[in-house]
Amino acid sequence: MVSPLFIIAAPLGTAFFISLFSKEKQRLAFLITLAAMLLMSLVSLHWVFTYLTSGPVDYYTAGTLPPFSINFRMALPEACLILLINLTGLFSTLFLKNSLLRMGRLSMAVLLIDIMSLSGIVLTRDVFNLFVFLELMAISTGGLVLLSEDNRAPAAGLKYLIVSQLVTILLLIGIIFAYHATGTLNIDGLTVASLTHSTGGKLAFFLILIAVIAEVKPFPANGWALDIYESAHPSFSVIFSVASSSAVLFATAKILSIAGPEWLPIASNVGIITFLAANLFALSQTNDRRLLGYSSLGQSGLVLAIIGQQDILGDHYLYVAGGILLAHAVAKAGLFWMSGIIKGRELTDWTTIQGHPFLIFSFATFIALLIGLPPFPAFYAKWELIHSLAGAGRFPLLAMILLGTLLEVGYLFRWFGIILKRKPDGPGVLQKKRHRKRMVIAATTAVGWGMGYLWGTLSPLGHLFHATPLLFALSFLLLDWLPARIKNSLAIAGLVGYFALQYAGYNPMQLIFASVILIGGAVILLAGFDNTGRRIGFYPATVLMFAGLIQLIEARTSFDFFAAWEILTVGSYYLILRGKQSEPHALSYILFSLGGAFLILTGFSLAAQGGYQIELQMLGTVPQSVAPWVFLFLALGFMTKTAAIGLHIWLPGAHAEAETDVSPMVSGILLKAGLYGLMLLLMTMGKQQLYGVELTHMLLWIGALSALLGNLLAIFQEDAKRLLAYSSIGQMGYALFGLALMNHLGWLMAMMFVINHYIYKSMLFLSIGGVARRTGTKEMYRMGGLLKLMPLSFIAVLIGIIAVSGVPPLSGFGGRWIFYNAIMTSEYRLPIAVLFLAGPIAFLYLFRLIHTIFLGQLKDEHRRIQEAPFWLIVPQMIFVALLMGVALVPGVALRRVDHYIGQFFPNEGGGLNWSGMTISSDFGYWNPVAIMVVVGVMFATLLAWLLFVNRQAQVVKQFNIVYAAERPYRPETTHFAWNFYAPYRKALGFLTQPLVTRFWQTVTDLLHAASDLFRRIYTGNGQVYAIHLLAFVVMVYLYSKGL
Amino acid sequence: MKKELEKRTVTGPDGQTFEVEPLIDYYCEAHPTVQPPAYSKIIENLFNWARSESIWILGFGTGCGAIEMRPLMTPRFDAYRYGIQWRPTPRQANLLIISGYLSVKTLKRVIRSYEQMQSPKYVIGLGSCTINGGMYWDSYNTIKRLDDYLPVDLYIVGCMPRPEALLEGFNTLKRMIRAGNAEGANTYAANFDWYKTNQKRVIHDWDMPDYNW
Amino acid sequence: MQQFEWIQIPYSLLTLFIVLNFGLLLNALMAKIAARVGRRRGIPIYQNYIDLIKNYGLRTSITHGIMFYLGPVFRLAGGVGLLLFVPTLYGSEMFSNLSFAGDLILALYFVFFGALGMALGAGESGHPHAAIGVSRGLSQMTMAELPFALAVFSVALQYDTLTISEIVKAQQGSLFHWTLFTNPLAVAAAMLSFLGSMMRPPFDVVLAPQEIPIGPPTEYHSSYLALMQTNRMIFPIAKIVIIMNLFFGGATNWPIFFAKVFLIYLFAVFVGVVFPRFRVEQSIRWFLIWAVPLGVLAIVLV
Amino acid sequence: MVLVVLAAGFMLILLGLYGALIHRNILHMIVSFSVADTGVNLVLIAVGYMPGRTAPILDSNVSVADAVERIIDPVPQALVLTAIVIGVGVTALMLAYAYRLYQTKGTLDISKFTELKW
Amino acid sequence: MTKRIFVFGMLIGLGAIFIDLLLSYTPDSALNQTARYYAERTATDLGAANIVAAVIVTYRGLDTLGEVTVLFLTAAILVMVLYRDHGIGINKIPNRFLPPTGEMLGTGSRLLVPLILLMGVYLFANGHLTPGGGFQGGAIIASAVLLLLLTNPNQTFNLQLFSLTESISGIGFVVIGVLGMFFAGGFLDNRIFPIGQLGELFSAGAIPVIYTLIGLKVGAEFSSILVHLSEEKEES
Repeated sequence: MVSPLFIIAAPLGTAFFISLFSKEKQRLAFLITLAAMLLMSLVSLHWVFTYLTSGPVDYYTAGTLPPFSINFRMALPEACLILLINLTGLFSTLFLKNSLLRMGRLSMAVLLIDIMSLSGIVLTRDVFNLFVFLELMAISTGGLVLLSEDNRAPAAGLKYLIVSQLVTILLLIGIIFAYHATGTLNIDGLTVASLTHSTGGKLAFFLILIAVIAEVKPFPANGWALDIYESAHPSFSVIFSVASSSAVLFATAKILSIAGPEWLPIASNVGIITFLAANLFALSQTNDRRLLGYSSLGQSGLVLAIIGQQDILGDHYLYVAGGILLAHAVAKAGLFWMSGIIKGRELTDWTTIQGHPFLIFSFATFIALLIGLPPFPAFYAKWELIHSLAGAGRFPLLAMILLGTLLEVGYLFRWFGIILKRKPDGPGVLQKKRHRKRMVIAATTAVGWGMGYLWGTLSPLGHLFHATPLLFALSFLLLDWLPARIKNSLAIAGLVGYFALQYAGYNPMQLIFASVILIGGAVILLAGFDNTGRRIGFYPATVLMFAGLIQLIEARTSFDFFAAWEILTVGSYYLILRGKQSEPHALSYILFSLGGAFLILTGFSLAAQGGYQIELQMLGTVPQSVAPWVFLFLALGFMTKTAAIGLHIWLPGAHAEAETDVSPMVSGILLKAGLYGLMLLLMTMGKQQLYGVELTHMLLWIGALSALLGNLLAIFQEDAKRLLAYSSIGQMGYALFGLALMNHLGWLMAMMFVINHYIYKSMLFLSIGGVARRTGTKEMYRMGGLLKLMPLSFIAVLIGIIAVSGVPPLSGFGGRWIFYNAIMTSEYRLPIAVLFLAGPIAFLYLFRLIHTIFLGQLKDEHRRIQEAPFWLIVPQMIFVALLMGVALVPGVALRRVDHYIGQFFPNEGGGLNWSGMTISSDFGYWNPVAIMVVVGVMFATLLAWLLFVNRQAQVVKQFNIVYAAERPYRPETTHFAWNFYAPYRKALGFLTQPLVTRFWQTVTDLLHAASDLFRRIYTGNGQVYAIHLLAFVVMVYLYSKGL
Repeated sequence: MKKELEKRTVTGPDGQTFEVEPLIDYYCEAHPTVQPPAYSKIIENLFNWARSESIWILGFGTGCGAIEMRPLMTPRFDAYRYGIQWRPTPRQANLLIISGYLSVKTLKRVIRSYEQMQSPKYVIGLGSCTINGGMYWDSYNTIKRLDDYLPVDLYIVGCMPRPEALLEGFNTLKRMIRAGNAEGANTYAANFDWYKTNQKRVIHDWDMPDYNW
Repeated sequence: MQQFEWIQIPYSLLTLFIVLNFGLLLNALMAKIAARVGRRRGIPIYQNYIDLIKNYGLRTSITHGIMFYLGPVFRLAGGVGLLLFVPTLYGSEMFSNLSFAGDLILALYFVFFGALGMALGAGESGHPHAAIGVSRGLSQMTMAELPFALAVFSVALQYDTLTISEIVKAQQGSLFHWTLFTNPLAVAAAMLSFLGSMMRPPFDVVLAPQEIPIGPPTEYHSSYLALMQTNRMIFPIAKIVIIMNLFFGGATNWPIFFAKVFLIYLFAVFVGVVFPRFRVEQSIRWFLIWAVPLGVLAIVLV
Repeated sequence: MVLVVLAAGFMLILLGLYGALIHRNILHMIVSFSVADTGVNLVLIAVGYMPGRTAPILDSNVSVADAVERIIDPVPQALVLTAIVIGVGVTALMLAYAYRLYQTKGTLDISKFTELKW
Repeated sequence: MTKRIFVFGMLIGLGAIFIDLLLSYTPDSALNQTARYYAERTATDLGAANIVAAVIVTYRGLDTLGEVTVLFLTAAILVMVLYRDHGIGINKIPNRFLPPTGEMLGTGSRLLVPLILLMGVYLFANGHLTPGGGFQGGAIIASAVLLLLLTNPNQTFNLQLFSLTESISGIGFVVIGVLGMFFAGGFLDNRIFPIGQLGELFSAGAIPVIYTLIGLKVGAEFSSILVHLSEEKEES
């Protein structure tokens, strides 16, 4: 085995060696540097494997035992960090080739020494030696900043030197007094000598700790780091962000190990404040590297906070900290390197990677790594972290971590949206023909996925890569070069095939959801055959969403459930983002979704009671002290997905701007995920009271208000798809209401809504999408009179609106009938009144939908349009047939569910009687077949009569109308469509004030204002930065006095 | 011709351009045809009786005579007693009363309204002006003889005729309908070209289809 | 609840026939009553028959398209269906019609069937006034229906059933068993709502005859209009039958039926001749302020 | 005695820092930091000092046997050497940067180098 | 002004920490365990008379390696800072006017430089025996260069030589350190050579060798730093 001292000696020797070369031999020097880096990486890889099984080993110098000489300690974490540092060095060297050659061999020597010093920081067990390596790091950092072509870089270097002077002073004073107090400089020796037990020792320890923490770039003493990030060569930023940060974080952990757990809160608090502040300030950044810098600071802060939590993390400490640290490392390395191949420095300049699917994929991978989305390490790590925090009752920290992450989600996904959706300024800003650099990025991406796999393997909770649906989805990434139609067939086959394999094992409720997801998804996917070409990126996202959905249905533990939840969120986000104008909407979607996901995470972690997961079926056994809170968090989280009022503002845009065949998926199917969650929650936890408030009662109100306001907002929309989107809010309100009724029929009604809403909303979105595609607009008043041109679409919409409005004889009526029966036994009557109002209002927007599009006056420019494409019509006709089927024989789908639900309400009868054709309850009865037949016969008879008496009607054209003895001027002025319900707006418009939108807008505005205001503390003046550091030290000192 | 009725070139949403000719694309071009009575005499008689007992008047006042119609709705005359009602839309009306002088501008609207009524339909000329122009016999912008432009079933003379005269006129019309003599709509269809020629002679800016369905 | 038998078809047709004739006469009678308020004699009592025959007998008609054609069919099917889904006479096998198909909820929701079809037909006529009328009508309807729905629900809660015949059954025995006396709040709410659904003043701005020439049906004529007139004769009565059954003890024989329907109808006419017209937003507010609270109280207090 | 030296060292540090944080001229700052460094070194030395003892060098005066009783702590001496050298290095580097910055802007006022901020 | 007050306040805070330290400080009356170990074992184990030198070169040799590296880094970065091909916006500073050197300084320097060099060499060669050592010696050697520069600021030096000395002695240091891993107890163990007799010049194993290398290296580095800081011409 190679001694770790090699990692010090080899680069030093190489550095001294290459400085011997003459100027002409730069290339040789570069090759030698590269070779050294490669060798060191290989050796460190070897170490990783060596120490995988063995425990820590100490290496001594000077032939003397510590504490009298300096020693190194090597164990698995150290080995991993060394590998990380050296790999970063290796790739950066590759990436830096041109700059290194320009700056000459000395710069290579400095780079080598930098990497060496970082390894030293990790390995050494002597505080003074640590100081030496820290100084080496600081000085070499100061030098490497110069690799940048940016003229501002030297100033940044000087700022760092100024700050590091201050750090040096503190550290040295601390070290000497620590030595004085204990008589040793060895870290283990200091621990044994219980440094922190004496007053002087405590102070000395404080100074050492604060000095090391200062190198972690804590808020507010981190302005200098930002300036370095912004001006340095991106590849050096990689080293600075990844390797340096990791090393000093490790050093902090080492120093903290000297003292007892009572010092951990310093790390936690400094870390979390840094995390929050950095992420907040990042919100108003437009410079890419500075943004990445802020993000790096935040991530370091997070790891620091985790280091402060090692007392509760126990065995999982390394798994958690490592997961987040490594994920950040890989992601940040990748992002900084990417910034190296992009010329502009504004976030919007990154639009040049449009058209490079691989780069986009890499970028997506990196932000997923950073945020901790499955299947990446930080996901597992955050899950365990949050569970530990909840288990230990550290809720403020938990909240702040999630809040900070949400801020991070905000700016990273906004950036992603900008990259994909903004128009690039001009072509060719991307640096061309840099295969070397692209290889580095590709390798980083691969490492990211590899780590995801590794963390899954290590996870005690389950391996996400072992789930067939996810693998199926990921396989589409590899197949993305195939034509869209082949991929479409594959996806459909996959969905149907999976259903065929699995359905036998589902319970009736799961079966309903699974059919909606898999079979329903397959039907909607039929519309995908309309696309020619390759449709890059669509299928991975779509199948990912479906994979998440079906895994959600199948999940048995909270971990599986949450992983599935995030997978489906991510998949649907990418889908939604594909829409033309969807940038802001996709962003608010992901923000609300992940915000909701974090609430769910909180809920689960509370429920787990210190464990790392909980069986979903066991949710009911959560102790009464936390149960209401679990309920509250989970319910809120699920309601972000069902877009309950107050949390709904993402939905209209997201659904309306999505592509034609995406809208039905995200509306008809995706919303059901939230319902499934709620259903699960209510099934397991039942009624909960918080401060005497019945939470299901609150849900009732939320459901009713969602129904009312969703419908009310829908009637004032001019955009057809937006109208449908608001209608979804209303419909989900109904379903939520049904669930919250907490009785048998209420749940049955919710299940009926699951089926019905899927069918008619998918159908309507497809029809309207087809119309919008043909007419080139989504605004209804620009359409009109399309009935004659698009009769099939019209039929679909007609059937759809009859079904939605609940008018017999179609299937919507069944839902209403069950609803009335369900509320008969409800304890709460006031919310019902609200819901009663919502019902007829649905009628308004539905009529408007069909009237302003298909009826009224056909416009000049639409006179030649054709029926929607064949493949859009096919699923619509299937839906029509389905609706008829459900209307005639609802029992096929519902009878078993009815029975299944019955077992949750053993004490009340409540179920329906399905015998014969008539469906009856305790209160009433209903015979769908009879209704259909009666209505059909009546209708046919009357029509026959009309045809008889009116057999020779003259067919006239659209302007042949009675127009007060005049004639119409143009179709546009004759089509009454815009602001269709003006009187209604006068009467009830006050209810549609965008209060919720304004609320969230204010929240984001405040955040941005705060971000913009407070980031001004980073004045750019090096002296001010030093004062910040001083202030930071004094503040932490005052804080630690209180410990 | 008005600009909005001229041919125009339009670009569709998918980029194709085509021409729209409003008079063809937006209006039905068919001409009226003579409508035969019901195939059975008994039924036709029944219908005629019903038509005579249910006369729905289009509320369209063309001239000063319109004021003489309002009293018919009041308790003093109460025309509803005779099955006479007013409808706001020509589609549902059977009887068009030209109440007084008819300017050329109004004639255009009257023709439209008349053509939009469903047959069988009846026209009553109210007052002298509809017969020979009355006191406006030499006016430059009123028509002199309503009969040239629309098939008038009945004239009620006077300047102005009293409501009582109107009631008497309705009774006369009822008798005509019952006798099967009020076939103005068919007359109009049979002599369509003649009527159109007359109409277009006075209406110089003819900007409507030949027959307003 | 009973099962279907073929004999119910002629029985139902008989009900339809009786109600149609009753409707034709009753509407004329109401028109005469309204005329008497204006000191006119008004139309002859048989005028509706003549109008109907005339409209069926007109020689020409036009059509704007398929939905325009189907609109009146929807309308009349809605009216007839509403009538037939509700038992007309309590305790009579013969006149319980097709009520085996569904309960009160079916009737409540079937009301919209005709309205929807009519609105679609009117929409296809391409006439802006028709669309304006529909807009007004639907707007007003949403709020007018709310107190009614609340009252119905209150009654259903009160009798713990959604079956109409059960509700009627519970009101038999004495005048004071009527919902009118056992649940006056619900009845008040329902009757106010009833005013809004009868298209009479003050809630008839939907049909404003000269402003938007009678709104939705502005393009309808001839046999279309005849179908709609037929519905106009049946539909109010069907609606009144529900009200009668729910709130006024139902009817066990035809004379009582005629009397109750007449009186309930008279209430709307009475209000109609006394009050002027509301604008749509005014009527919405009126229902919201006066009728809805009654309905809410009714379901809370029941 | 030792306390006095310690106090002097601390005073030097504070004075140096005050200068470094108040003066805008980069050269002044560098000099101030040197002062502070000196203070640190003084503190380092002072901590290792023990009254009445001699330097940790074994020669004719101090034999191996009684070294434990006679010499002062050698470790701070070693440390201070390292600290001094590192201080020199950093100071040299800062001077170089100052020179470089002066070349770009013709000023040594640190508040003028704020293109990177926020 | 606010800044002054703020800085003042913060320094008072820092001062408070220092005062706390001061107040809690009690001077040792006896050597602590580490110092005791060094005092007792240095002579026998390492054979070095100068315990500080033993600590610097062997016990804490890694620190010293780091120190040397710091100087190397500084020198290297200095070259990078001062001689990189400057971008746009860099103002060339006009050559200073240099007054002629005084007679005394010129003559004195000629006399002193060899003596100073000798002194430096003596110091690092005897570092393991007497006060002094590689750093001190190197610094003194560099002071000779400084003197020459003061005498004639435009004096040219063979930077190549500096650099060569620097690198070779650096490599030597590392190699000796590594040899320790193979032939003695560990990295930088001085006992790869015989430790000899305490107090002899050739004793204490590798300490004098290392100190010599350090002396050369430090001298070369300091000299090159000085030269670089004084020169304005492009890199040779």
